[in-house]
Amino acid sequence: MQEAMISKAKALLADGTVTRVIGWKRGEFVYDVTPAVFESAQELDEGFVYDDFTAANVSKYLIKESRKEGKILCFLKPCDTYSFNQLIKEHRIIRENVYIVGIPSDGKLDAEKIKSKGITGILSAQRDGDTVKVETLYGIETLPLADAMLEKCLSCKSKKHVIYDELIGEDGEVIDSDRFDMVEKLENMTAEERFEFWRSELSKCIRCNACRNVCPACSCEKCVFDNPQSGVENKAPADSFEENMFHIIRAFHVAGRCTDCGECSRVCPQNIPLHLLNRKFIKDINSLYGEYQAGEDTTSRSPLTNYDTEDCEPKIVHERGVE
Amino acid sequence: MNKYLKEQVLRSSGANVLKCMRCGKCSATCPSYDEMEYHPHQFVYMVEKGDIETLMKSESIYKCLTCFACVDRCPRGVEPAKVVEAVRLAAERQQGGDRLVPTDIPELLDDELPQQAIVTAFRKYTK
Amino acid sequence: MQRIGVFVCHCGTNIAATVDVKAVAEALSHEPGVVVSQDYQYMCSESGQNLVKDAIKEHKLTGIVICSCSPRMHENTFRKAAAAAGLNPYLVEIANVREQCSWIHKDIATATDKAVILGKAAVAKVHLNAPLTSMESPVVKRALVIGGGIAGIQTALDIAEAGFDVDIVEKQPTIGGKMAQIDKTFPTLDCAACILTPKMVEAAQNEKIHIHSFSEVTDVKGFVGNFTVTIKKKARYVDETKCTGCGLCTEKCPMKKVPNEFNMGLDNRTAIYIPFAQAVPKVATIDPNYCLMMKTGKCGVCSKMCSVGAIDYKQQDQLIEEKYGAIVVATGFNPIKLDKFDEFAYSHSPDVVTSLELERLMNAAGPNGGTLLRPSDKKHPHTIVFVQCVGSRCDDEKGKPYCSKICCMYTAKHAMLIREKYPDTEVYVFYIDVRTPGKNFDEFYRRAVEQYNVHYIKGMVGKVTPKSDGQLDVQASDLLANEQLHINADMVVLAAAIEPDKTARPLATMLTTQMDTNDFFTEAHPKLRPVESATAGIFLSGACQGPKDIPETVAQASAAAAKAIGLLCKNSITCNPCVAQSDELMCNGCSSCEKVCPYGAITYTDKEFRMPDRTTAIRRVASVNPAVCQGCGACTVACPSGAMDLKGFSNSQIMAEVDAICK
Amino acid sequence: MQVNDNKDFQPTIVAFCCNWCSYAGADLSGTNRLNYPTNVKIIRVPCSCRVNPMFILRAFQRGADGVIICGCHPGDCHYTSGNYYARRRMTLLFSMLDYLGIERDRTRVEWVSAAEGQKFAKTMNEFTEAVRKLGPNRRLEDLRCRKQ
Repeated sequence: MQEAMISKAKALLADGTVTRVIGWKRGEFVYDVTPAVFESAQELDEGFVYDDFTAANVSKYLIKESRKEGKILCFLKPCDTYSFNQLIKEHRIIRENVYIVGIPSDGKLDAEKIKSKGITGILSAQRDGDTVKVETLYGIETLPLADAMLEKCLSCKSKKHVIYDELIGEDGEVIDSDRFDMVEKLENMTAEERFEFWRSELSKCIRCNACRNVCPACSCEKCVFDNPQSGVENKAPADSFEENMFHIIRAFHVAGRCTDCGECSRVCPQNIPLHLLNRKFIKDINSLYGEYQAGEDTTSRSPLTNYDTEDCEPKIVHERGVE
Repeated sequence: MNKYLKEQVLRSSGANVLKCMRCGKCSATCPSYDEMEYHPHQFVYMVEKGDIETLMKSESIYKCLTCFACVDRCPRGVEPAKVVEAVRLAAERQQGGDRLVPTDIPELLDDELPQQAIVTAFRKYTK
Repeated sequence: MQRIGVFVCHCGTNIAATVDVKAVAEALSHEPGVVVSQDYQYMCSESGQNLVKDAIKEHKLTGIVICSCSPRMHENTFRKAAAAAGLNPYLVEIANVREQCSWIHKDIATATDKAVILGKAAVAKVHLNAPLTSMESPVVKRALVIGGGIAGIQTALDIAEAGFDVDIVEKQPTIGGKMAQIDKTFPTLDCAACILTPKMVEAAQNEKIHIHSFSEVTDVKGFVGNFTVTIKKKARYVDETKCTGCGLCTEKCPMKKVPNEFNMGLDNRTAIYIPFAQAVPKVATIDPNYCLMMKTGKCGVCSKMCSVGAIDYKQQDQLIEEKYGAIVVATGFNPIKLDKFDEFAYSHSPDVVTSLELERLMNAAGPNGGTLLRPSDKKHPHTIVFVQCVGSRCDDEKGKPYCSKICCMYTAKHAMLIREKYPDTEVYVFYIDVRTPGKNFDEFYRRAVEQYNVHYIKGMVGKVTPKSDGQLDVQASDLLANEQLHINADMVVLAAAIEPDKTARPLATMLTTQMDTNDFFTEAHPKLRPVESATAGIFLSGACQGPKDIPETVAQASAAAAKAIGLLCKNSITCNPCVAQSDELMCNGCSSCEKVCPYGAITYTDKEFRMPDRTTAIRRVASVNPAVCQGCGACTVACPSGAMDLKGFSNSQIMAEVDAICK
Repeated sequence: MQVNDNKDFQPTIVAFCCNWCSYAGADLSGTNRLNYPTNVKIIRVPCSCRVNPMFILRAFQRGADGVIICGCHPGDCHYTSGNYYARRRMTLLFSMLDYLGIERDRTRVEWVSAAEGQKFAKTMNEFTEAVRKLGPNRRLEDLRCRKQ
């Protein structure tokens, strides 16, 4: 796949379709793959990487990149195309300045997860059917794929590209995923249990802002939490409440816009399952206001900028489920 | 006024008799009108008043063909046929209230009568 | 440094009886920034206001808090007082310690505590108040009337009378509307044309009135005093400025089998037509669906006959844009379609007609020249049955839940006219209730019964069956006699419910006005503002607001005109300064605010910005038109970055109040 | 759910009322001398759609024990659609707070028209009682802001 992508990128650079390519390059370790911009065939040959650790969604970078001189090529996995579309809807990306090549993805590996199994010194990882063969400094380890895959990929919602100029490989389908199972499980707990669950999770937050910075929906020019005028500004955590406040407001601000790309949880250094907050909003929106997938198109109104005169009353919250 | 009976009829019919605006279209459209002592609109009105026992004693409850013309035509969705049906059920549910008992059947049988009619009648006239 | 004055009102004993006003003034005097804190018997009295004014001057106050009755009561009073003393009126905050404190609580200690907290919240807020100035927005001295029926005509005439230009947009080729189709009017029985056509002519001749017939409104932008409206003049394939209305073309047109909509399809017209003799403008229109020239390219008779060369087969729809200060909606009504009422055999028998069809059948200019004949065989009918409430007062699924209001009276009229002209004809009216509130209305109905012997029967018709002998079997119940009737009728007339015109719904969206579930326009207040819509500058005239008869329609039309004139008389209007404002530096340009704005007050522009790294970047940013914004604040919550804020109720002001209350 | 037996507990309740309907309804209950507890303090907003979830969280942070939002009845909004947006926002926010384990009876939305003084007083009485039963808000409070 990597070879096909590099040759595609080279061809598009050569015929002048694009002047730059946004892709990924290797970091310090084999599993540190980070987005990078390439401007020549040589740079591509030297650094372009696309492998099982290449999980980062590059859509958000295109806000800035698409405003620069010349057209840029980007490779989008199915989940990334939703973020991209959503950003077009919000007038953040200039579509004409981006050339999209859709690439298939059958899930990415999670180095943190592998490491949590006691495997260290990772040199490479090979997928082999339902297992992953990890080559380490200390020899080869094999573990089941589910134990090595990113959480967001395990509950993948779609293998379909909702926007692209061309595709490498076949397009997939929207998947009937089980992504709301955990939300449901939480909903079925008692309020006390839920409170304890979230307190133990959110209290781990160190306010590094990684979730915010990676989130394609959190693309505000200036975040309310950075703005002294907003009255809620706080950059460092002072106590448990502010984590609540930050994460609730963040989830609320992206509600109806979050495509469930899962990047927030992927990048969280404290492994807080932040996607469970977003998914709660998505689940509620789906059940209360009709199925809605942010980023599926570029024209529909998001559920929070829309209404129906027959919408349910807020007391539905008080009447349902476990107290 | 029999509160208990009224509630029972309202519940089993599922009809809202308060929606009636007394236009009489149900009775205007009823094919059994001339056979009936109390007509569909009177059923609705009397159920609203709670005067159910009078209706239960009347032959009218067996005259309704359940053709649902009144249900179809009622401008306000009152569903008079369901009210009649509910009153009939209330009558049949009383002890010895069955209109038709199995021993009556042989007498009714003749070559002309479709079996279906017997089955339907049995369903309609017994609890 | 803020210098805030606090003034606590006793309101006689209204406040002072349950709130220790002296203690409140004392407590608030220690709040940050407060330099003077006083109490007084009646703060709203002249001497009370003077006390405030003097304090503003003496202490050079930068904000004042009045602890008194509800701001809905006296906010304006104190704003004016502040302005008179040289303080911006929007630097005044009211702490509502009467309606929301002294009047509802009994215990002096707790009520006083609460009053202090309410006062503190107001002080906290006033710290953050900014001086605001109301914008003035100019008023375009021209009105638009949408709909050219009697409502629209009357409104236009009244506005023109006051000296303002007014445009009428009518979708049909002629103005006149439903009233032009009506034969006689109740309760006076004068002929509708005799009273309507002079008004039509008056409108045509008035130089202040401009009629856009065969036209539709396709877009409305702007706001009160300054609407920009796009009007589509549909191609009529006849040059309006040349056509003299001689009618020669309509006589010679070979295509004579076009259903005549003016006569409810009861007879035919030609492909080029003038709807009726007194049409205004009296200009021919070609129906392109039937015109042989337009369909086959072969004919051109009208073009040859026309001595002034008005025929133009290549005419195109034309869009015109015009500015208006006020818009009056007069889109009127239509009878409902009767496809859900098969039991009345409307679609099976030509002898079952609606009341509006009957109007045409009885009209001298109608298909039978005014002689009432049975449509099927053109014979004189001897028995006519009227059915009331067809589709009115129904379940939502079956018809309309409301009473159509006019049917009882026009049915009495029809019955009476028929009995008058044809005494040998028996007339039955099946009714549920006869509703005749109105001047001389019940007397009129009684005349139908007492003088003309119309048979009024309480009960509904259940079924109408056409019989082989051509008559109609009407099966109905007589609720008072408790019997089922069968009447052999020659004709059945259905009083079909009326509904708002289909064009009203898209129009309401364009105008951002509210409609009820039945698509009638909603008035700003059901009792006190019946001819205004909730959207400023949009007024309602006639049946578009609810079922109405002619006198009521005309009364409302004039009322709407008066409201429009009141607006047009002003040179400019003062806008509420508490409007949204976008901080361009923080705006993402994501359009969330624009989507929730009910007034279309938010627009986007691409602006160049100097970035921190000294580069320039072009960003899409929102800006709010303060003359359009009504200050609801929906955008402020939709905005994720907090770039959108509401003046007078800013995020920081509300949060300051929250803090003061919770602390 | 814990039930607070302390009858002396005086909850702090913040009520956001829209200017056109609910604030007028609150005034009416005053005019009619209909009692409700002093615990309720009203903040006037132009429309229920002006209520930002941040205000609600802020109130809880600063020690409010209950927050209620009042607006015009759906369909009667002075600004035509504001309360429809508020309805969606508050439904989702309350659902989220419930999901985080915050007692659901601490939040409420009620539609009160300008004519419903009676309803306003009744609502405030009920809501205050419900919050009183829950006891002090501990789950969302910022400890630094606790009253001494």
